[in-house]
Amino acid sequence: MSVLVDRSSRVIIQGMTGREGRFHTEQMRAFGTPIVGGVTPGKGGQEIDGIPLFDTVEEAVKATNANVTGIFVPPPFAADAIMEAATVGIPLIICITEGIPVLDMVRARALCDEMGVRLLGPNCPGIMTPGECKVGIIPNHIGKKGNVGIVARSGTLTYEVIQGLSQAGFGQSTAVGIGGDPIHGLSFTDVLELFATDEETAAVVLIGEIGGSDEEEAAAYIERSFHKPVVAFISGRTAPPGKRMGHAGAIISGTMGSPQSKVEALQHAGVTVADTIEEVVTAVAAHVAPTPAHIH
Amino acid sequence: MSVLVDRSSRVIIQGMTGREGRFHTEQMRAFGTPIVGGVTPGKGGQEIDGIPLFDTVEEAVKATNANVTGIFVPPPFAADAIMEAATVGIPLIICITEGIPVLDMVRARALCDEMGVRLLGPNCPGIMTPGECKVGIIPNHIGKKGNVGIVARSGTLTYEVIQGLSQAGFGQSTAVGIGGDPIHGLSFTDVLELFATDEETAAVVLIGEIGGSDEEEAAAYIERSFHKPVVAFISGRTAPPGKRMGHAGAIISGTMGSPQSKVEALQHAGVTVADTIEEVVTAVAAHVAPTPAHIH
Amino acid sequence: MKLLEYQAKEQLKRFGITTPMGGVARTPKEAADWVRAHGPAAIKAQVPIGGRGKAGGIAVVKTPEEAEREAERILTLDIKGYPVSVLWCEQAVPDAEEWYLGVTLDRANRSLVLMLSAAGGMEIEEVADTAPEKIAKFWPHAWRGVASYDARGLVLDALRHDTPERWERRGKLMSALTPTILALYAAARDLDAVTCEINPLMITADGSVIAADAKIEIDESALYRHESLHRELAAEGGGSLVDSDPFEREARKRNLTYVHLDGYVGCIGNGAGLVMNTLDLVKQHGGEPANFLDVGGGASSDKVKNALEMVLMDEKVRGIFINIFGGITRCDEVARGIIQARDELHITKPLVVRMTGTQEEEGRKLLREAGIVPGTSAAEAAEAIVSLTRNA
Amino acid sequence: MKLLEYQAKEQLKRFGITTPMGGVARTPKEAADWVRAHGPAAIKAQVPIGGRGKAGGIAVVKTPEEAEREAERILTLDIKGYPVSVLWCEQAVPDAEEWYLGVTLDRANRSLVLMLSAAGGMEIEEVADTAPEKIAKFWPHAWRGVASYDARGLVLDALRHDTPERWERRGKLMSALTPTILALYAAARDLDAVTCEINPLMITADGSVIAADAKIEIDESALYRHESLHRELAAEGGGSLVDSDPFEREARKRNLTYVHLDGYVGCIGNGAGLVMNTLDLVKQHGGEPANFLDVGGGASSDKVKNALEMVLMDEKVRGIFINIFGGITRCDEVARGIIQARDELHITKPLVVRMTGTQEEEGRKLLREAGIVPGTSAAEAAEAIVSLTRNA
Repeated sequence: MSVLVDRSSRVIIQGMTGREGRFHTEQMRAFGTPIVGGVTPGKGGQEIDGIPLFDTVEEAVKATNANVTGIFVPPPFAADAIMEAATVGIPLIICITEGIPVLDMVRARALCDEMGVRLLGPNCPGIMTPGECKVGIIPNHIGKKGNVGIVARSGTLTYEVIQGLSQAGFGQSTAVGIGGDPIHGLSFTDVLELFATDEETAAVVLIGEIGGSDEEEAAAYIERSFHKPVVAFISGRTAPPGKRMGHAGAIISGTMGSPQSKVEALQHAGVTVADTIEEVVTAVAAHVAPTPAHIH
Repeated sequence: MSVLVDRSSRVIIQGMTGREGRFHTEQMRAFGTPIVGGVTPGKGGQEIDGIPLFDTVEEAVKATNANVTGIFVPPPFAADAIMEAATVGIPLIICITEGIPVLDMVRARALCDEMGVRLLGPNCPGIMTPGECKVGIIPNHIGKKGNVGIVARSGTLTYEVIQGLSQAGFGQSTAVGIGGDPIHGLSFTDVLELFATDEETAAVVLIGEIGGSDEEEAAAYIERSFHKPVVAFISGRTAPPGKRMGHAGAIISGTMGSPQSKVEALQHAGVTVADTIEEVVTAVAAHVAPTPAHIH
Repeated sequence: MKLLEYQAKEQLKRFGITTPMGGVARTPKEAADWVRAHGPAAIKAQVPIGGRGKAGGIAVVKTPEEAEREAERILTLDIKGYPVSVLWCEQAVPDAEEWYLGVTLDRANRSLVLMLSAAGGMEIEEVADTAPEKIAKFWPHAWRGVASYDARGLVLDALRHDTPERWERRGKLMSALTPTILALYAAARDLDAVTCEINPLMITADGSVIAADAKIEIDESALYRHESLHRELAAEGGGSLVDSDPFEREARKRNLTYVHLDGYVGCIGNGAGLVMNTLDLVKQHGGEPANFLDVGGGASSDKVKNALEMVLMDEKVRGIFINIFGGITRCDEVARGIIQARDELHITKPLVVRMTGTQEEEGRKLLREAGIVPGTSAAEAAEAIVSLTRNA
Repeated sequence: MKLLEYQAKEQLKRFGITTPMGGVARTPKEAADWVRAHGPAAIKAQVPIGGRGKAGGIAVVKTPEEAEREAERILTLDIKGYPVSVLWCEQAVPDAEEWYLGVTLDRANRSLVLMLSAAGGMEIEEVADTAPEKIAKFWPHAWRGVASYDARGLVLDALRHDTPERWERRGKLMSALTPTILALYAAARDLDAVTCEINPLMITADGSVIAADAKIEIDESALYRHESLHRELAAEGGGSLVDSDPFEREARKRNLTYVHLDGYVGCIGNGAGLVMNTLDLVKQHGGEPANFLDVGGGASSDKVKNALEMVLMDEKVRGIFINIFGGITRCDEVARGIIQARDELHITKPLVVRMTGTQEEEGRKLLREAGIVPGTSAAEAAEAIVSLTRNA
């Protein structure tokens, strides 16, 4: 078991013929991800490295029965790509693209909700279930199969934690990068809910950062109804508060978003909050046993 | 029984303090319609002729449990009034206003569908169930309780038919004016479906006119599954075809909309198509008995 | 409100659609000047109706002298009732594929509909009849409108029944057409247009997309939202605001819904259905209606008077049939208008009034007191007016 | 991108919001001329930050002489790091109620949010703390936006906890405020603004609604859709594009995400989370970061070189810590940038590189060949750079 993706996933890549799309499609295949098609308007009928291309998401899904899409298209077109996938009803949409206009994302996210599909990202590293399936840009070699779930806002810190855990002998069930954009898809809480019922996940590492209130909401959820051990890390604790203009943001966010607010909320929920990535690994070790060496 | 409205309806009027709204509210009350409130922003808390006023539809519904609204607000604000009622979830919205921009109605109608509420009109005379409830502007004295259902596009021809039937001794179950605007709510077919299961309706008069394809669709429905006698009348049969510009309309409508197309479709469905209002009455007489005098 | 070609093109340009360079000319000299400044051109009559090419309303000219001569000729034309008073001088579009792109209201689907075809040009209606699969359609979501992928899907659909060569070029065609498709929808939405059409839409060898002709019709009910456009178009000569019939022109000024016909019975009523039926009744009784005039719902006495004055401008009118079934219209208000009109306009021609519905007691009383005998049956009233006017 | 007050007001005007008459002045003479032509005015420093009133950046003047004197004074000010170079001269708004109206992004609700309060003026944040019920909120539907009834509902909600006198006037207040509410939402939507704020929004006795101050911040990711606005604002003096810190100004020109800090360890990484963590690590090991610099995902070697050059402009920097965990970023690409920068910029200060992730073998090999020893553990690298720079 794992969450969101596994060896039975059928993945298409939107923007597969672009520079990043092509490179990371190769990486994903090398990882073992079942990539069943790519979408590039105008290139339908062609193949790239043996993967069939389609003009539209609709045609790709009809032909391949895909149930996951990874989006690598440039920012001006990425929200549209999400919406194209949502209208076709692909149940899991993973958008890697960074720099999508925020009001585009307000509309795209609303459409995903309306269509009842899950969105991960944008501006996220994607997802990795070691040994089974990776969609996105997490480096292939750092993961190790195991029973620690990871959910993180920052892409690069996701890698740090995966690597840190793997090197210390702790494998991962699934690592999920939810992305740092103001408007995004799955939240910490959404992913925690999935880990809650995933038999293969014994403990969860949550990597937050300053800004927003996702961490506070996750803390409330954990306190209410999450029963597995959680280790958290909040980055940006020494960063100076950003300059801001106008009052509107402050009225809305109040004291939410500060590192103190997040750390306190998590600690109050019984979460171990680590000060460094190394401490994350130590804290995980207090809850679960290292993954036996024969599993990967 | 009857369709859509009866003595148990709880009706509010949006735009009750305007000239038309106020006059016709009086008329409706004189008819016996249970008017439970009016909506005029800024006048909430006041009363007019003993009817409580509210600032918003939401407040009106909360306070009165209204389940029907009649809209008498001017055209620039009418689509908004429909949408306000739709978002509150009033199950039957009757819009009398004439001259609403058509693209406003595209959006308003879509929202009504999304919210699962029924819209009647706009640019319609409303609805009358003689002896029980009237919402709209059909003259009070012309109706008579009975078992003929009426559904019509033209307002004034609705009156003609009600009057013609009443004078000849044929009462009505419910008369429904669906309105003549290009984008409107309930169609002929929607209303026929209601009459199909209404025990008190023994026969139906359908009053169409040139343009659009509502009549053709109704004919197809009647042929497929409507089992009560239907008498139809199509107005504008001698009118010259309107001047039109561009091809787009013709591509979409083709030959739909001509009086011949409508008459033929209806006759093919077994409907008696009358040439005059008088003939409508004669044709009804062939199917149902006059309403006994003691009923009104 | 129908816009003239050049007005429509100015609007499309605002939304980012490419149109050929051109200029307005109202005299042969202005046309010659334009050609002198800009070179060879098509001189096109600006009339709000199709078929001007066949009627000689378009000339392709190379020199200023030719332009002057052709402009002079076209400015004397009357195309289907529309005298030509404005010309549009426009640079020729290089040889290109002729596509069709339009957006219009689709009543049956309660939505706008976008239509695209690679078989554009004059004969698009014929294509719709004989090869409807060549016209691709897309129904924009009422709120979400058209997304890029919708536009690309429309292009793909238009090409599915086209040549394999064009299908191979679909990547480039999608890129080329998508911005124009999105812009045309935005134009229709923001202008409250019930029709917005580009035919032909030229696609040149280098992938440029150019609107070679354009038609826009704006929803009259929404004109209040476009007052400055309305004023501007009216000020620019108002060609599009002019109806071909002088009576209809007058009626538009008076804000009346009026259609001029060939008969002699003036017809006035409240509500389009009722007026159409009034015309039908007159015909059924052997008379010929002179017009259609709907005073609409809730007409004031002034409007009724205005309507009577309008109908009487047509000297063929021998008598007037006023058919009122009051709903939102109040019979007393109408009666006052009739009486006022009769007295102030000194109407001596036969006047048959059928009046029933809201406030009918009050209205009929007013009429009777003024010496006008109101009827209640429309059929009887129709019979009366026909017998009074048939041999007048 | 933060607009200056006068730029924000020009945008709001385009959407139909009333603003006081005013003009830009860049010299004391221009301020005097404006007052000579238009009468008494407020002279306001144009800086993209709040609190200018308390900093002496606003003067109310009656005469041209006074205007000249005050303008001269204000033009010498530096308000929280922003030197004043542009003034806005504006007619005084008559005594009026001061409301607050704003729209901003609400991350938690994944939506824009409109906020309205009758308790406007300077202290609105305090109101938010102490009497949050006085700030009414409405979350526009992602596709449907704001309807008139939504706007009226917002006004009613804002008045529910206000005085009975104002509640009685709610009919007029709804009519007066609705167009401004709809316009502000349209402005935010069409300008891709993440904040669009009017404070105070003046409501005069005669019911006029006037934006007395305005703040707009446009989503940087959406600037490509507003190129002409961007250019225009930049051309107009570009006050809003100027950061208060000279290094940050330079970084903006170079298109780098850079925040200047007080320490001596230059920090570069890929991804905001990683860079923040890099700063945290430097601090934890006893060092002081000189800056935050995120080269983002998928950085090219040129960008890396550009980043190194930027960091070295700060002479307080004693050494640089480059922390790369490649995902979409490729280590070989970054390595090439580092080597190029070192060679071309002749960097002699300590350079500690931690490099792992996508293409790490290739990247590390390149570094080693160029004589740079890459680390793999961020903590060890942090320790190394701190020990190399602490006493340098």
